[in-house]
Amino acid sequence: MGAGHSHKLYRHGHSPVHALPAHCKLLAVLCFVLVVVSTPREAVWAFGVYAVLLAAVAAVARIPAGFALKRLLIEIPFVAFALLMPFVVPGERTEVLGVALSVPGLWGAWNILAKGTLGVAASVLLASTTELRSVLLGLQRLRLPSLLVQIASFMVRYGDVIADEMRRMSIARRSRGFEASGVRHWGVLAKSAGALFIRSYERGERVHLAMVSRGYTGTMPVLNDVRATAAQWSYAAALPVTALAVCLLGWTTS
Amino acid sequence: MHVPDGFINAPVSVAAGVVAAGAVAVSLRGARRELGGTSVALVGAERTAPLAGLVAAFVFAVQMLNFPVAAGTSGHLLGGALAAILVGPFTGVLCIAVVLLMQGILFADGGLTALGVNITVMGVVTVLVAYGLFRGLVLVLPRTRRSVTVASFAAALVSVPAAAAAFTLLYAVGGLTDVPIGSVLTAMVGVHVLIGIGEAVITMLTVGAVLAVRPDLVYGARGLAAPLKLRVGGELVDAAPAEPARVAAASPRKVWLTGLVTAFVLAGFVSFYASASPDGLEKVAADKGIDKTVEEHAAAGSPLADYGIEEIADARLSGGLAGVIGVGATVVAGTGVFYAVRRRRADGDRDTAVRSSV
Amino acid sequence: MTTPSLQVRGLAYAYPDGHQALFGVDLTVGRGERVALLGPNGAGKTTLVLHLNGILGGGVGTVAVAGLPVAKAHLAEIRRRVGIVFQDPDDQLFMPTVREDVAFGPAASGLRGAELEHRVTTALEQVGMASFADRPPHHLSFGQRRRVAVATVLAMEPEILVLDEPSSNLDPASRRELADILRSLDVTVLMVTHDLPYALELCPRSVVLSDGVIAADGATQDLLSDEDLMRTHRLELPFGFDPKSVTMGA
Amino acid sequence: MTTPSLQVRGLAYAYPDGHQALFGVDLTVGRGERVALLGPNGAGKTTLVLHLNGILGGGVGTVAVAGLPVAKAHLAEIRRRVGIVFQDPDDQLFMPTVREDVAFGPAASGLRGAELEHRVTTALEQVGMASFADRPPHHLSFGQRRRVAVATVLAMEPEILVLDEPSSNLDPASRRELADILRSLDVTVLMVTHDLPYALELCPRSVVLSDGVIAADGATQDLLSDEDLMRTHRLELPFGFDPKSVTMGA
Ligand SMILES: Nc1ncnc2c1ncn2[C@@H]1O[C@H](COP(=O)(O)OP(=O)(O)OP(=O)(O)O)[C@@H](O)[C@H]1O
Ligand SMILES: Nc1ncnc2c1ncn2[C@@H]1O[C@H](COP(=O)(O)OP(=O)(O)OP(=O)(O)O)[C@@H](O)[C@H]1O
Ligand SMILES: [Mg+2]
Ligand SMILES: [Mg+2]
Repeated sequence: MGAGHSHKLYRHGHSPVHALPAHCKLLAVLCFVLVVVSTPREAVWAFGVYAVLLAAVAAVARIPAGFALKRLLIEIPFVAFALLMPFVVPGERTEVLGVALSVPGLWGAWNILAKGTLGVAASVLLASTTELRSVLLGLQRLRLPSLLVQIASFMVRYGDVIADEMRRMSIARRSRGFEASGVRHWGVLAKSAGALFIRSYERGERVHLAMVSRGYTGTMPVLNDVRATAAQWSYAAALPVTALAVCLLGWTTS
Repeated sequence: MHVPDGFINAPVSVAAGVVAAGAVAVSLRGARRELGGTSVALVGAERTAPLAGLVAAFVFAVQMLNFPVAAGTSGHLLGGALAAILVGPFTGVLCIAVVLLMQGILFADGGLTALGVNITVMGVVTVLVAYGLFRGLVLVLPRTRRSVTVASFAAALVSVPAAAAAFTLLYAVGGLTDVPIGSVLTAMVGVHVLIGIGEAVITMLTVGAVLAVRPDLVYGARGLAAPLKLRVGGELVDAAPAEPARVAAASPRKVWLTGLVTAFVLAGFVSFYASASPDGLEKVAADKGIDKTVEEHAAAGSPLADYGIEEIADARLSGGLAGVIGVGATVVAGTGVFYAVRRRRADGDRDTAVRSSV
Repeated sequence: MTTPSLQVRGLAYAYPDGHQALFGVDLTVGRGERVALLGPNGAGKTTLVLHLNGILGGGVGTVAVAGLPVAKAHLAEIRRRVGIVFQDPDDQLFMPTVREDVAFGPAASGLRGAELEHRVTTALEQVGMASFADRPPHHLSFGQRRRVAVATVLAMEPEILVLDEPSSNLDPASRRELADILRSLDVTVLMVTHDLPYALELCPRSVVLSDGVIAADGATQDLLSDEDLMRTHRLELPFGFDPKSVTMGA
Repeated sequence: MTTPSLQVRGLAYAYPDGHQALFGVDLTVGRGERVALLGPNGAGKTTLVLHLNGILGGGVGTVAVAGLPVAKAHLAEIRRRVGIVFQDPDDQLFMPTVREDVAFGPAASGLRGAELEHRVTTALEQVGMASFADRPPHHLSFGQRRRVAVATVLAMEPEILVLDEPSSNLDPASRRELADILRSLDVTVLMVTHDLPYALELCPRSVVLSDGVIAADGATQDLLSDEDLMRTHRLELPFGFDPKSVTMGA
């Protein structure tokens, strides 16, 4: 339920980026990432410009660099994959610090790292400047099927129910002298997973019944609807449009 | 396995996006039917969203459960099998799609342009494979609760390497760099068989636990629940009409046999992918594969049930490293299940405990 | 005779796991009555309550609210008329802030703007939680959550109020204040409680539910003075309390 | 002087969202004492209770249990000694069946076989839930869950028993039976309750917590007769109850 308010990634603030309606931001990020993905990898400088663009947005939104960088860690598994590429990909070799590396492999690794990182960074900026509920409203405004939006909003709400049940179960276990300290205790934990599902499910069922009792008929009453002004749209468009210009330049120069 | 932006080329991303969108569209319609009327009467279609959201939240939660796999890697639950068995394949696809969407937006986990790829691989493929295999097994096995848990174990186990194989396939076609696909496939499937064991254990335990106390909540086991009886003034009355079913404990021998059969099925399935030579994975073939998935969706209804089976039927039982790992793992796991069942039996008195833990 | 507010006929119900909780319950509550529903733990009180607005159903028997049978066609109408305070406040509260939670019911029935605001404020003031309006409900103490749960239902201004142990976990002053609120409202009240003096204070009539059937129905004072009845249904007056010493509140 | 069972010194605590609940609490409970912890909703009673076995911590001040400071190094030992019955039974029960839930605590402390079996059966019989041993706890009525929650703690045979509103949602007979059990045990008891007659019946000494500080500490009968004190802390004796008419139970 608290998650209905905000989420772990959200950083409260009052910057112009925070103030933009969520659907503008969602669309802007999507377009930006599309542009990034379709930039030729050989246009190395273009990716540098993209990074500068994102840094500018982060500055406007007053998101500290450390915060944003930490969130980039989510990418690690694919970084590992990318780092392997120069070694395993067949093709022309080149000597770097005495190690023979594959040229297409290096390009591949660069491609994944650059585009992936920019994509992650853009999403991180979106997530840290947009409240969860606005994200949901934004998705709705973007005409995502309403059933999907509803499932998503219930997921958010029940995410809390489940986290709550998990916390309760863990406190209950600990106060009766149980500490999960090793493989020996996997049995207990695994059993808890099943119990967790039923508990959360039944709790969710009861919460749903409570909503139904208070007149819920399948749609949440929307109390404050946000419409974006033309100014807000153009403001949001700044990022993807600049990126597009860079991208086109990238195609012509490479 | 959340694919980031820029990993798969544009045409394949778009194709996967189309597949994903089609699957979601079909599922939106199917889900209303699946979640419509279950245990609580008088509450109808407005249940769809809350209950699907609940399962999505659960999948979200268990996806954060990382468990260590061999050699420093760790895997997390995909949840496709679990969702499909608990709420049905259509709702299952919706749940996973929503989870991936929110992970992409909120946690930057998986690229926004790769959403189609992610939904196809982790949502559509896992759900289809898992539910197909699950239905198939439930149909051939005796109609008991234990068969359901065993079938969910097998379904979850297979769904993970299947997703890995599907991912490799997409990468082979749409990867932006040529890598030796054969070894990638072997590595991916091999690792994911191990991850699959974790997935299978958790899926089985969860399904088993739910089955023990709320059998009506397990979509894949509908019709297994005994009809509700009400005592009114000394007479027994049916609460609501339900199909009659026989619920009896399976013998440990059967469980073990099931394990073995599953192992072979699995072997066939995995080696089918593992032995496919990299050259064989040409664009055309893969495009065909994608077309096929689309067709399956258009035909939606019951063919889901046959999908997995069909694939198994023409699978070649040939070698391949991943296949060997798969068989070995499954036999070990199956035997483990067998011993666990037998030991708990010997312990005696706690039949419910057995049900909830096996 | 006017149509009764609540009319239950031969209601039997089993939970999905096969456990039967109600075995044929008959109960009629007239318009404007205040009735206490007493009975031991596990008697089926909560199960009965959950039938009164169609949250549970699918068993045998019929339930009618203000003459309307509880069936799919009338559910929306019935849920506007019957307000239920659940036994567990955690089941009742689901919005991110107290204010939104209290606003949910009235908003779902179409109220907006200043009128909605007014309803929310009034309800929160009645239970003394107005200063908590912007806190998340699950960060409150148990008793505070109970009070908010009561407010969510008061805000809907239902004509039939069903409360499942509303006084448990309330501090003594809040308990009395709740009694005052209930007495001041001109609505039908069905209240489940284990607090017999509270029942006596508030409800002229009581019904005893035991093992899924109605075991007694009559004036609260008479029931509480019937020692045999009380003993068989695990009802006992607390230490230091004498029902005869008390004259009924209006 | 023997070491006191519970010793709290200058305890202050704020929840992670910044809301401060305790503002310097001092409390000493001697070995074998039975003390009632009274106070209005939101006073901080539950918060205090959760400090007594280290579930909450990280604020200012110290807590010691039987002379052991509540700190990481002693947590296992302390949790064996202090048994807490939570205000919400759903916080307490987590295993798939009632039997396993009651067995969990003793099993975690190493008990096995017949002895474990005996503990579980005894505890369930004490609260009258023996016939429910194989049911899942979350399929019980609220009052039944409360009773099982009490059993899970009794089964651990702690030397200090802390109960957070154990009598709420219990039917009157169970309430009295619980009082009998508590009286029969030779342990230190700290009991949070809003049921003042119950506190008077069971606990010779009471402590009033209000707004996060101890507002009064003394003989229960004296506190309950102090009308000013009672009124300022939202404590009121129920309708029809006279504390003077009552002689204290042992
Ligand atoms: N979800 C459930 N599934 C199965 N059985 C249940 C469920 N909830 C309650 N029961 C059983 O149904 C019976 C009636 O329960 P109910 O909750 O109606 O009791 P109650 O009268 O409200 O009791 P209490 O005073 O403890 O709240 C009990 O025996 C209980 O064990
Ligand atoms: N998880 C939480 N996060 C933030 N604040 C909390 C949380 N839990 C309780 N509080 C606040 O701390 C204060 C004390 O709460 P506590 O639960 O200790 O009260 P209590 O004395 O047990 O009340 P009750 O009689 O209602 O159970 C209250 O003002 C409450 O709003
Ligand atoms: Mg109840
Ligand atoms: Mg409390």
